Amino acid sequence: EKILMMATTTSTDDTGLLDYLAPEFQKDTGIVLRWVATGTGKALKLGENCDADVLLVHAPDAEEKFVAAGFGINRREIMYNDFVIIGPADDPAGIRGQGVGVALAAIKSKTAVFVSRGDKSGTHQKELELWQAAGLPIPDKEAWYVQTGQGMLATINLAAERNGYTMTDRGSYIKYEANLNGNPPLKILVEMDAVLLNQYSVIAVNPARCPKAQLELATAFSDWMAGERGQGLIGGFKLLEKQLFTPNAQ
Amino acid sequence: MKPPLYTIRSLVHAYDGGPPVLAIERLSVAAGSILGLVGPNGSGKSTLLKLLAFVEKPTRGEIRFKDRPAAPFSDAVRFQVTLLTQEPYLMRRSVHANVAYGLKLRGRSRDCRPQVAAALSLVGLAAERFADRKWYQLSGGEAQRVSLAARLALQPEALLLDEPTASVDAASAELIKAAVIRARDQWGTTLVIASHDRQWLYEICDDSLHLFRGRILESGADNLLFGPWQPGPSGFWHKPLAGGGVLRVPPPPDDQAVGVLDTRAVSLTAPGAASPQGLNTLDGVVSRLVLEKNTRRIVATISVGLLALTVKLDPERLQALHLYPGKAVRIHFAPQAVAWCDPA
Amino acid sequence: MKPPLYTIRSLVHAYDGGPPVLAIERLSVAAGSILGLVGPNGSGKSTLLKLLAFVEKPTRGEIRFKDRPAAPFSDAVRFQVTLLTQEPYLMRRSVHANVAYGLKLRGRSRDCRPQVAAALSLVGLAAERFADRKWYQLSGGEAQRVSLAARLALQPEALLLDEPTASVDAASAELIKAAVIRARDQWGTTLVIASHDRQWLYEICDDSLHLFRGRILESGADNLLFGPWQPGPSGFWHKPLAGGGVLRVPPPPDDQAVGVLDTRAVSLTAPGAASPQGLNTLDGVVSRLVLEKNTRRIVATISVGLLALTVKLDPERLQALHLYPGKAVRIHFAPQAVAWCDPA
Amino acid sequence: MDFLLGGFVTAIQLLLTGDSETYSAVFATVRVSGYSMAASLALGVPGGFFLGHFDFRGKRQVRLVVDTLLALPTVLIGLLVYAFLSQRGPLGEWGLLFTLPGIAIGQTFLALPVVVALTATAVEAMDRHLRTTLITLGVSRTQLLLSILWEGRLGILAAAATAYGRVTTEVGVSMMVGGNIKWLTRTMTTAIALETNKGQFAMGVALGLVLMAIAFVVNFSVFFLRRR
Amino acid sequence: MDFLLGGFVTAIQLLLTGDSETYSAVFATVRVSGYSMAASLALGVPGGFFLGHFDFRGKRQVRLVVDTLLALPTVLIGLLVYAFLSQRGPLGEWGLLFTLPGIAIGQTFLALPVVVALTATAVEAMDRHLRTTLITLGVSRTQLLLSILWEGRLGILAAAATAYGRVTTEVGVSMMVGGNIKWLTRTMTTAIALETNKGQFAMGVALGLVLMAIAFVVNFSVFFLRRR
Ligand SMILES: Nc1ncnc2c1ncn2[C@@H]1O[C@H](COP(=O)(O)OP(=O)(O)OP(=O)(O)O)[C@@H](O)[C@H]1O
Ligand SMILES: Nc1ncnc2c1ncn2[C@@H]1O[C@H](COP(=O)(O)OP(=O)(O)OP(=O)(O)O)[C@@H](O)[C@H]1O
Ligand SMILES: [Mg+2]
Ligand SMILES: [Mg+2]
Repeated sequence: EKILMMATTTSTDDTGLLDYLAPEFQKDTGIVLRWVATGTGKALKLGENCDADVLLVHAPDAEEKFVAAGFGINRREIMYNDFVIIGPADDPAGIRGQGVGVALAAIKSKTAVFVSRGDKSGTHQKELELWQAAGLPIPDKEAWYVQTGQGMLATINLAAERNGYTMTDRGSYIKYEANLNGNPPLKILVEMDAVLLNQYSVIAVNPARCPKAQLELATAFSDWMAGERGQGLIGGFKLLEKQLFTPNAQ
Repeated sequence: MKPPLYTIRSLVHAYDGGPPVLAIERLSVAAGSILGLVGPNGSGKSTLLKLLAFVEKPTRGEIRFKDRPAAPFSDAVRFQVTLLTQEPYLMRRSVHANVAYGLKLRGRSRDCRPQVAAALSLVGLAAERFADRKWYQLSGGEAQRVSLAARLALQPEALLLDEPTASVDAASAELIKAAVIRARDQWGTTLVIASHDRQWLYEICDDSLHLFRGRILESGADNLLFGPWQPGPSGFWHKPLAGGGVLRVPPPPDDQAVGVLDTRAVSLTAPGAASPQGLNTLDGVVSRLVLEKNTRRIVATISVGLLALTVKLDPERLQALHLYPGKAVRIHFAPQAVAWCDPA
Repeated sequence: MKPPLYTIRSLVHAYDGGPPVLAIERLSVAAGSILGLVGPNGSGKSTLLKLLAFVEKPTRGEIRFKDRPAAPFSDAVRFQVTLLTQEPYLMRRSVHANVAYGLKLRGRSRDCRPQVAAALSLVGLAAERFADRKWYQLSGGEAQRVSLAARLALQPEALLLDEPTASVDAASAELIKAAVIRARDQWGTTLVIASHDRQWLYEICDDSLHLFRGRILESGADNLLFGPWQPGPSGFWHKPLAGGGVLRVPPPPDDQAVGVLDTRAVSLTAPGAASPQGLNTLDGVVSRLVLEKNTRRIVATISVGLLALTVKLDPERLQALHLYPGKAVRIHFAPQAVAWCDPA
Repeated sequence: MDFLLGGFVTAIQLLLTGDSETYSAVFATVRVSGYSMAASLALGVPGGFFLGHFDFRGKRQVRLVVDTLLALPTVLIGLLVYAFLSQRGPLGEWGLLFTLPGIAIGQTFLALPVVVALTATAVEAMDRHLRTTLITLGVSRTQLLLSILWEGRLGILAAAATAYGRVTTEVGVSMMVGGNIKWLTRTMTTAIALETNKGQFAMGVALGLVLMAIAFVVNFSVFFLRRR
Repeated sequence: MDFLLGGFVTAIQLLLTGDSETYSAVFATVRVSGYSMAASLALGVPGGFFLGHFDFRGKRQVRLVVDTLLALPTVLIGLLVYAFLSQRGPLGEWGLLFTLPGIAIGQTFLALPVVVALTATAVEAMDRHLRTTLITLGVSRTQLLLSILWEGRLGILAAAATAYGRVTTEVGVSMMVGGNIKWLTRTMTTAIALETNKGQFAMGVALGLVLMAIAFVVNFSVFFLRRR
């Protein structure tokens, strides 16, 4: 039996995407896919330590470093979803429909509660980029800036409890919406800004460093995901009638 | 006369829903008296003492202390009554801390060293040698005496002692005797003492209580006659004895019943003396003669095979019979003098 | 003659680096003998028994069993020797399980009910009434007897008993005496028995050992004379006695030293008899007379104030003096007959 | 492997340089475990005493329940406490969600079965003569409790040490109820979990060692109670 | 709040309908805790006996270390075991990473201090006359150990129950060493953590209750040992 070990981020698992893809993948290729779902940082670390054959992650900068350091090869962009900024329906900072830069500045100046993942995950790294892009210093000890160090849904829940804003990937938000039967207290306020793209990639672990890494299987997975079959399945994955991921393999 | 310190009415005690192990219809203990408790193992002595100490609650009936009811922890008895249990238990502390514990409870914590030393010396332990020892650094008898010292230090109104001399040497037993008498005379303490050492006990008691299978026997019941009994001629029942001879008794309630023989009903004669018609006649040997200090009478133990019978004599009678340990004697008593214990 | 079962050479024992509590230069225990251990509290009896049972290792010196060295758990002694400890400890099991435990260790587990019942009956407990009781459903004396039964059931080669009758009633003490003698006679068991009940002990022992402050006293050392001593005229030291009279002794090693007086050096006379020059002369009262079964001699206890002296007499001498408990007598002994114990 | 050594070095650096993030988590941990230990000992020791000392019908059944509660998952406790403290929960008014006292409440539930079960066991193992002895010396009910606990202090100490270990290493309650908010409710364990998730294994090890150092200090401070 | 009731209903449904994901996690939990309890009892009970029974120099210091190890954070153990079992670690060859036996190794380290500390306390609390009595009845060294443990079984039982509670509720080791791989190394606790992370609180509660049900069955199966 051929077993492919993958390290991935929580969002692919939490949304149920992998549970949906793995049986199809096995049907097509005979390869059993197993995965450890964890923070992007830890997923990369598992790759670095040769404890996985392939990675499915979403932190382009960190990924490039990972490949550059020789830990991984054949990085391949597979799909994306996008980030949104959500907040209480009454929107105390008045950011609804604004651009990301303006929205963040408004939150800061109104000292409205903003909840950050604070965990070096792909989402968190994206958030830090956005503060920088908006020309704002990255907050740390400010009372309105809450760093949870937790997963996405826990962070959204915390934001809801605090009546605050947060940034999330759309997939997690849809999941959150589903958990609350479609009527959550936090609503999407900022979306569809070009800077909010969230790119997922597949990277094979470098067999030159890790003799036991199964490059053959990793490549098979990568090809399958980027191929017609995988891309079609990703595009067809829906939750609450909403598409979560957009395939974009070249 | 002073009112009794304890009064007991219709007391029954059983452990955990088992059979009753103690049943006392009525009993009172006079203030300032020393009462001895005797009886075979399992006769209920310790049970009675624990009830008198209000450590356990009786299953039925009532024990009144100074004519008031009391229960474990009740303030009326907490500092007035103390019990030396049969298994002397020392807390995991030094000897000093063990003896001082009760004093501290009574608020006499301010430098109780002299009091502790005085209590230890009452039981023959030098404070310099023993006060700082740990609880486990004692011999059996020393531990027993430390426990007793911890009770004596409290100068209680009622002091209940369960086998205070069980593993204590002869010299210390004498000291304890003196301490007990002093407690009564100096502090007016009332004492109830259970002991198997009858010689020691009879030398200090004003009165003694015989327990048997949880019941009080009439006083003078030093001799217990055990079955099995067989029916015999002329309405009496029999038991053949090891060294020859036969014991005749009135019809027992059952063939394993235990008979009680009052010492006063037994008479001693020279060996070979004519035996009056109808009396039990047994030949035995004097095995010991002990002076009963209070009465100046002599307690003689006569071995008849495996049976040991106790007889009390005046010095005059003893001299007349030329008794000495080892001397053969003949015993007479009427079968009718044997009474039957209530079945337990 | 059979070789000794135990031989002890230059034995010293101390607990946890404390002072030595036992020091025995040499001692042997003959196979099949019954040895009594007497001595005041803390004299080292239990310590010696624990060493003989190979429960503790001596600090220095050696104990050989059947002329071979042995240590705790060694196979040479594991099933041959057993000790009844002073505080009888029952495991948290039924009476039956407690008595059967040792049998099971010896592989005799297959239906040991009859063996257990036999052992219980040796100590006077009916198996039907007691075998199924839990360990805590026993009176003090019953527990003690169950512990003893657990040892008797093993029919060991060496049976060491520490205060086997401490809280046992008189009838059971007689039963235990019979059981001990039977063990020796039927199984050839060697017994070492520590007890404060000298009457009971002397009735079964072939020989007895007097311990005092961890050392063996010469035999016949029933009388211990305690200080404090004061220097007096003509080279002797003195101690005034409570009831009048003075004890004269040879110069002691220190003023708290303990003297040993051989019973054989003491003579009894009628009160008021002329006192030979230079002897101690004390007036006292006979408090008890006990028959020593083996020798047929009589052990007399004489109270001189608070002092109790022991004297052994032939029946003839006793009759000549017309002794009975309560009778006044005069005692003589030479001051030189008092020997001094080694300081501990 | 190398992150183990690295972690050790980092642990010492963090402690010596007075790293403010680390110290913030240290204080949070100390405060929270202080509260929860105080509460669970105050409730659990008398409770355990009662359970161990007295005989009553159904005692063994109660023990069974307590033993089962030893296996109360921290996340479950976290969820339950969260349900009550959430804004939408019955105690939302108290504003205890995402606060240290909130975590302490959850940890108290975690420690309580440990303290009760082990105290009861310790009390049960004590010589049955102790009670009688104490009563005959004239204790009041309270003094009886205190003296028995003092005699059994080694057992209580073990109960406390075990409960402390459980409280101080749990993640579930702290995450769920505390929210792992930096500078505020981030405790040592949630910090360790975070660093590990970030792939900062050396930092995780370092914080773990710091946590053990705290435990050492705590246990050392009750060392004297072990004297016999 | 409503997720509590929902969780309760779901728990019963999961158990009755034989939900295969749940049962997979149940079996993983039972297997892993079985291994780790067996290992930690086999090592810890004799160790605790030794520590409690014998007097030796530095005994109190050893106790201090053991008590400190009670506060060994699960994530730290997870990291340590990971470091050894990782492909690049010294024991990478064994292929134990992301397997149930791998988790069990980590959990054994977690349970060991609990078993040792509590067994030692239980043995220490036993009557000092027991040892003498057993030797005089002729036990061998092994029988001495077994009999003392049997007499102190309530204490050992408490040790085992506490260790079981700790092992069965821990997340750190299972996550780090096991990887929470569905159908393979997903245990009840990692499943609960996952569901909670996904915001599926009712499911988290349900799985938590299932876990407690397992604990109840386990404790019930040793119930008879409590008879006195
Ligand atoms: N905890 C208990 N549970 C059940 N029965 C008990 C308990 N304690 C004592 N007994 C029984 O109660 C009876 C009386 O016991 P008690 O201890 O009062 O006797 P005792 O006269 O003191 O005997 P001893 O001379 O042996 O000390 C005995 O038959 C004993 O077996
Ligand atoms: N565990 C111990 N640690 C220190 N000293 C001890 C210990 N056990 C006994 N001792 C001391 O050793 C001496 C001898 O004790 P041992 O128990 O042998 O006396 P004993 O002759 O049996 O006395 P008893 O008649 O009271 O039973 C005593 O002075 C006692 O205080
Ligand atoms: Mg009794
Ligand atoms: Mg002794």
